[in-house]
Amino acid sequence: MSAPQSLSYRQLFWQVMHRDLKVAVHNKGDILNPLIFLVIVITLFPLGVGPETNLLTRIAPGIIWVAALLSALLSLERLFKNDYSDGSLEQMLLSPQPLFIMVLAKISAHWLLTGLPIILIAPLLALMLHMEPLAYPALMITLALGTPVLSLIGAIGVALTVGLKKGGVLLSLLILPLYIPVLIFATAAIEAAALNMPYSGHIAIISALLVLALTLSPFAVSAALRVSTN
Amino acid sequence: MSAPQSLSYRQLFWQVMHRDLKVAVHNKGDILNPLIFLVIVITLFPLGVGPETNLLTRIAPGIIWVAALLSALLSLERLFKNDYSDGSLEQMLLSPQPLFIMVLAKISAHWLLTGLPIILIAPLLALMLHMEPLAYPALMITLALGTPVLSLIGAIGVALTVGLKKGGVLLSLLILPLYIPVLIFATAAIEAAALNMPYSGHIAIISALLVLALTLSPFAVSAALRVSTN
Amino acid sequence: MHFDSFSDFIAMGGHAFYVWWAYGITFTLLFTLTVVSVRRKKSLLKEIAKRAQHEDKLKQMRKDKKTNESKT
Amino acid sequence: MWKWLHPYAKPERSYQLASTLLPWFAISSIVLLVIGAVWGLAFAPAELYQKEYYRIIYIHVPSATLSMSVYMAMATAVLISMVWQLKLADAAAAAMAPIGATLTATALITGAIWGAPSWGTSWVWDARLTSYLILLFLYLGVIALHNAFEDKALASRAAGILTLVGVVNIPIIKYSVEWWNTLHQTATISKLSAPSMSSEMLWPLLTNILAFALMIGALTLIRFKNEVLARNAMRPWVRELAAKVGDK
Amino acid sequence: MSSLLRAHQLTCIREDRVLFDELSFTVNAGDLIQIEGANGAGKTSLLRLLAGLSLPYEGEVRYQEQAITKCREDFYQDLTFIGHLAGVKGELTAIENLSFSLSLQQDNTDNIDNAIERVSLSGFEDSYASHLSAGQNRRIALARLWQSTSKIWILDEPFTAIDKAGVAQLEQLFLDHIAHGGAIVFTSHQELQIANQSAQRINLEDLI
Amino acid sequence: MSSLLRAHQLTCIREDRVLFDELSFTVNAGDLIQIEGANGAGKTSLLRLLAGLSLPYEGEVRYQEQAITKCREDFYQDLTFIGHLAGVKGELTAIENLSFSLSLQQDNTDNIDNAIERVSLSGFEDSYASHLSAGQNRRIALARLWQSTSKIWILDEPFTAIDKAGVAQLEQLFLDHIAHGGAIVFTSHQELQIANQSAQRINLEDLI
Ligand code: HEM
Ligand SMILES: Nc1ncnc2c1ncn2[C@@H]1O[C@H](COP(=O)(O)OP(=O)(O)OP(=O)(O)O)[C@@H](O)[C@H]1O
Ligand SMILES: Nc1ncnc2c1ncn2[C@@H]1O[C@H](COP(=O)(O)OP(=O)(O)OP(=O)(O)O)[C@@H](O)[C@H]1O
Ligand SMILES: [Mg+2]
Ligand SMILES: [Mg+2]
Repeated sequence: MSAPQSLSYRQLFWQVMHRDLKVAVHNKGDILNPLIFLVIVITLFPLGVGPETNLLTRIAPGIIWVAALLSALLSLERLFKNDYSDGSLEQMLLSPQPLFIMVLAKISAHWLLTGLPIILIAPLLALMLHMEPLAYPALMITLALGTPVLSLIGAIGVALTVGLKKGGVLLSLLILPLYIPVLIFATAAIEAAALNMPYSGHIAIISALLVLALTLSPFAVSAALRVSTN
Repeated sequence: MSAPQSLSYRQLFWQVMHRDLKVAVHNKGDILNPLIFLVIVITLFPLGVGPETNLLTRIAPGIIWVAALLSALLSLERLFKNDYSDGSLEQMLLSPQPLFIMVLAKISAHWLLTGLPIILIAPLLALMLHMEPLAYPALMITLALGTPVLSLIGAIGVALTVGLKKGGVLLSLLILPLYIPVLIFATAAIEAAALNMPYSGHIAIISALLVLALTLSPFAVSAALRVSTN
Repeated sequence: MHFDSFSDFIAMGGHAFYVWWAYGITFTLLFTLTVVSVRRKKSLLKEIAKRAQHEDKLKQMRKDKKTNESKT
Repeated sequence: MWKWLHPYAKPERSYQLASTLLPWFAISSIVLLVIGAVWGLAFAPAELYQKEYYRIIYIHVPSATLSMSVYMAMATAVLISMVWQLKLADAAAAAMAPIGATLTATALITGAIWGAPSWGTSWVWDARLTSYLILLFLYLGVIALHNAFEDKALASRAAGILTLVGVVNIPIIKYSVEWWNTLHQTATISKLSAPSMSSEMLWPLLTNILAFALMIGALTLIRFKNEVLARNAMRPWVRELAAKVGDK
Repeated sequence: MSSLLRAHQLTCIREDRVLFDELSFTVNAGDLIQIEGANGAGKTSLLRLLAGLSLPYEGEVRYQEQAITKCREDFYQDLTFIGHLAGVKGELTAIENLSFSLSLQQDNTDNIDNAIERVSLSGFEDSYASHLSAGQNRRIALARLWQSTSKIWILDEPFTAIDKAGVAQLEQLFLDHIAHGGAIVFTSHQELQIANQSAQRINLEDLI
Repeated sequence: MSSLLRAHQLTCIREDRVLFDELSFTVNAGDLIQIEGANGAGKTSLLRLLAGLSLPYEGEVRYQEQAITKCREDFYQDLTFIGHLAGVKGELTAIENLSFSLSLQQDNTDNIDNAIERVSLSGFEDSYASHLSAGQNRRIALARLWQSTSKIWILDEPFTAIDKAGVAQLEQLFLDHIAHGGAIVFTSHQELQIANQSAQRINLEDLI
């Protein structure tokens, strides 16, 4: 029924993602900053809680994950806000191309810029917090599966609030509750690993969350964008 | 030398502050949301580190203070960003009135909207984290003296980054290091109080920081604003 | 009746504080919600009436303006 | 379903229907609330392990159970509005959110008060309590979104998306007890909710649950009427109603 | 011949103020329609309704006799909309901006240099848009029109910030487009040559 | 009589491109000066230099024969600047916006209703600016001019988004202002009545 398509879905995906990455590279900081934020937050905790090794070992998984969560949250605001205020979001909504693919491309770019660096630097942070060595693989696996979920779910919240002046803090109210399951299962898995217990059950649940988010989120985001630019 | 002033400094201060509060009231959420963010962050920690009462008691002061810090950070972005992008910051710079008073008024409004609510809800959060009852007065005093410092120092960072597209995360890089002294002395004071030791030395240092920030920050912010709107 | 006397009932076996606070807060919250909901109707209708008047005023003004223009 | 609903899909008709239903719900819920409260507070027998403070159960359990039902009802309304483009379902969903939030808050507070004497602490970070706190956040998020948009129709569509996404959390709230090593809560619950619970205690509890349900119905009707008015401010029949109030 | 775009009994209400009520009109191939009205009359609101960016309180917009909500993809294949906001990213160069928006719209991406030259941005192709002036930014957005393959153009004050030479060029482009079977709906507060010659006018103030 | 404002050998360089070089001119009481030039010629850059919002590469701007960086307060007492951005807050009502910007400028805050009426916003006083159209927002910013007590007005495309009736009113206001000893420096791409009659023109393109 639709007219012949000059761009395949894959091309469209790459093009949108490429653009977002280019914008981030131009704002050089965008690439480094989520990382630096993470490092700073991780540094604040030993300062706030005190430097005892045992205590830090206990709370390390929780702190790393909470910091990852907040870092995702902080960087999420950018996801659609700039596009909204300069009018290019409007242009995307008016494109004959399927919106959910563009949305997925933008979310992927966001993950590449925020989720991936967190995974890469996590071992270092774990070292700083004296995390139990046994738990390292679990930390990496949960981050690898969990951070995409953060980007995907967060995008829904951003899309809902993009037309509003309030942004930031309303966003946290909307999506932090949805982040909690990821947080719980991820830290539970790491703690199980630290005690040398099996944690594949937790990993399975996080994977399920990822699949669910991956299939639902692009559509929820598309619908939300149409509402909030109205 | 200057022309007769139709507005006294005090009037100017009130007028600017009143305007910012009015904007916040219109965005109803603005008043409640920093609070809600705080509550949510405080909720995340027990979820991340596990529910043991002893552990929570140990880390409660650190968590509350780190959360207060992040909440201030998140809400700070709003301080000049909107004024910049709609052009009203430009108008303030072009006003014959002294800029540092307007800046001080804006910072005060920010503190009323974010710092004060934190102080008011702190006892409840402390209760949820099973904080040592002896430490409550210290918590309240450090928050009362420390949160204005957060707003004052944060404003400098915001003023420096307001003309840049990057915002959020660069900001944290600039000001979180400056927040560290406040964090260290505040949590040290609370921990001392929990052990029933004297903590007036810490309080004195925080007060000194407050006085310093109060005298220097408005001028630093004014200068920074002139640079970043160039 | 489970309690022997009214004062026993009030005392709740020494746990009056908890029981009465719980019931008190619950019913206060629910009552407040009810009152707010009921009152909302009136304020809403007032708002609507005000806006209707405002709209009439605007229409009137536009009409006046047009007649003025056609005169000149 | 559609055919049956349709006659009431006109805002004015459903407004009137709500008005006729309201007194029945209001009166019966008030009567049952009074009966339930007196029965629970004064006539139900004491409990073996817990002292008189167990009587908090008569408000804690109804608000706790029903608050989740309200969320599901809200989600259903959203779904109806999306599938059948029924704007009135949006009004119903918007009406329910604050009611659910209030009930959740009530359950939290009464639970906390109850916990003080029975567990010796009013808050523990256990599965049920924490996940229930999440439910409150979800409600607050939906309400915040409703308030954030000026246009009611848009607000409903936005809040609707969040409501549906949040449904994923409901089973997590329900089953978190099993997924997560919980502390005090489960023991207490099984003790009371086991068949061993005497019928003398069960009946007042059921009465209270019914009373709360009816009260929720009444509140929903009141708020639903307000929402219908706000969403149809342009219609002549609303204007007439408004003019009457304006004159007074 | 069937109409390209049809407004069917559109009602728009903002803040309880009726901007227009049961407005119907048809856009056929070859039409150049100027929406007129004072500030706040509802021009932008009407154009956003026509483009499907917002939903009418009542009535519907039809593309080839089908409600646009039912045939989004086909309609957007045939629509170019430029609103008050230019949709130009400051972090990208002029040419990157243009080629991205063209490929979004599935327009002709060959020969982009030509479009850049038409809007007098030669020499600025590789400047970041944030380093260009208000009018140059607007020109980046308008450059799309020279490459456009869609029939329907909806333009909200396209001449804002454009200098006189630029306005004349645009007017010529408009005439070419309608001569080739396109249709244009636009608003403008400026006095235009073409408006007097070939445009139909819809005045929103006369409607209520 | 000494000049009000003097541009002294201003040089502006952006991205290695010289926009104007050693530009000098004087603004006296009673002057109406239109800065002309194509898109990207440097009009906005010049106006921002004049207002002291950015610093020139070389040269200086003088207010009553004193560098403006040395007498900010006095200069700003006597200056009203309206740029591309309107400086209007969407969260405040029209009247709140106006009275705040007036008091910032230490202008006349009596009789604000009159200014509101002058820009045809009566009936919208209490609407939030975010609920008003592009032109109505612009009008809120312009309303200041009717209450202004400052002599020098620097206006960057003041007529953007304003309808024809509004433009005519503004032109009349300009004439009144210069007749009362004020001075106006402005830019505009539109054809204006007053420009032909009473304006001096500075064409940036002729300068290099
Ligand atoms: C802040 C504290 C508390 C919270 C948030 C809370 C939450 C809940 C929730 C959500 C339910 C409904 C479960 C369902 O319908 O599936 C519930 C039921 C119940 N709660 Fe609590 N509760 C709290 C404290 C307590 C305390 C202290 C007790 C008694 C010692 C208690 C006793 C019960 C009982 C007996 C039920 C009914 C169990 C059943 O039939 O499933 N709760 N509570
Ligand atoms: N932020 C900036 N950084 C670097 N160069 C800039 C910047 N802004 C403008 N320029 C350069 O300065 C030139 C003049 O810009 P300016 O905004 O002054 O033009 P203008 O005459 O106001 O044009 P218009 O009519 O489009 O508003 C532009 O061509 C651009 O190359
Ligand atoms: N976001 C909004 N919310 C509520 N009302 C609005 C909103 N935007 C516009 N309006 C109302 O709709 C009316 C028409 O606005 P619109 O933007 O369509 O006007 P316009 O004809 O494009 O005017 P202009 O010539 O100034 O661009 C305005 O008078 C305003 O009262
Ligand atoms: Mg418009
Ligand atoms: Mg310019």
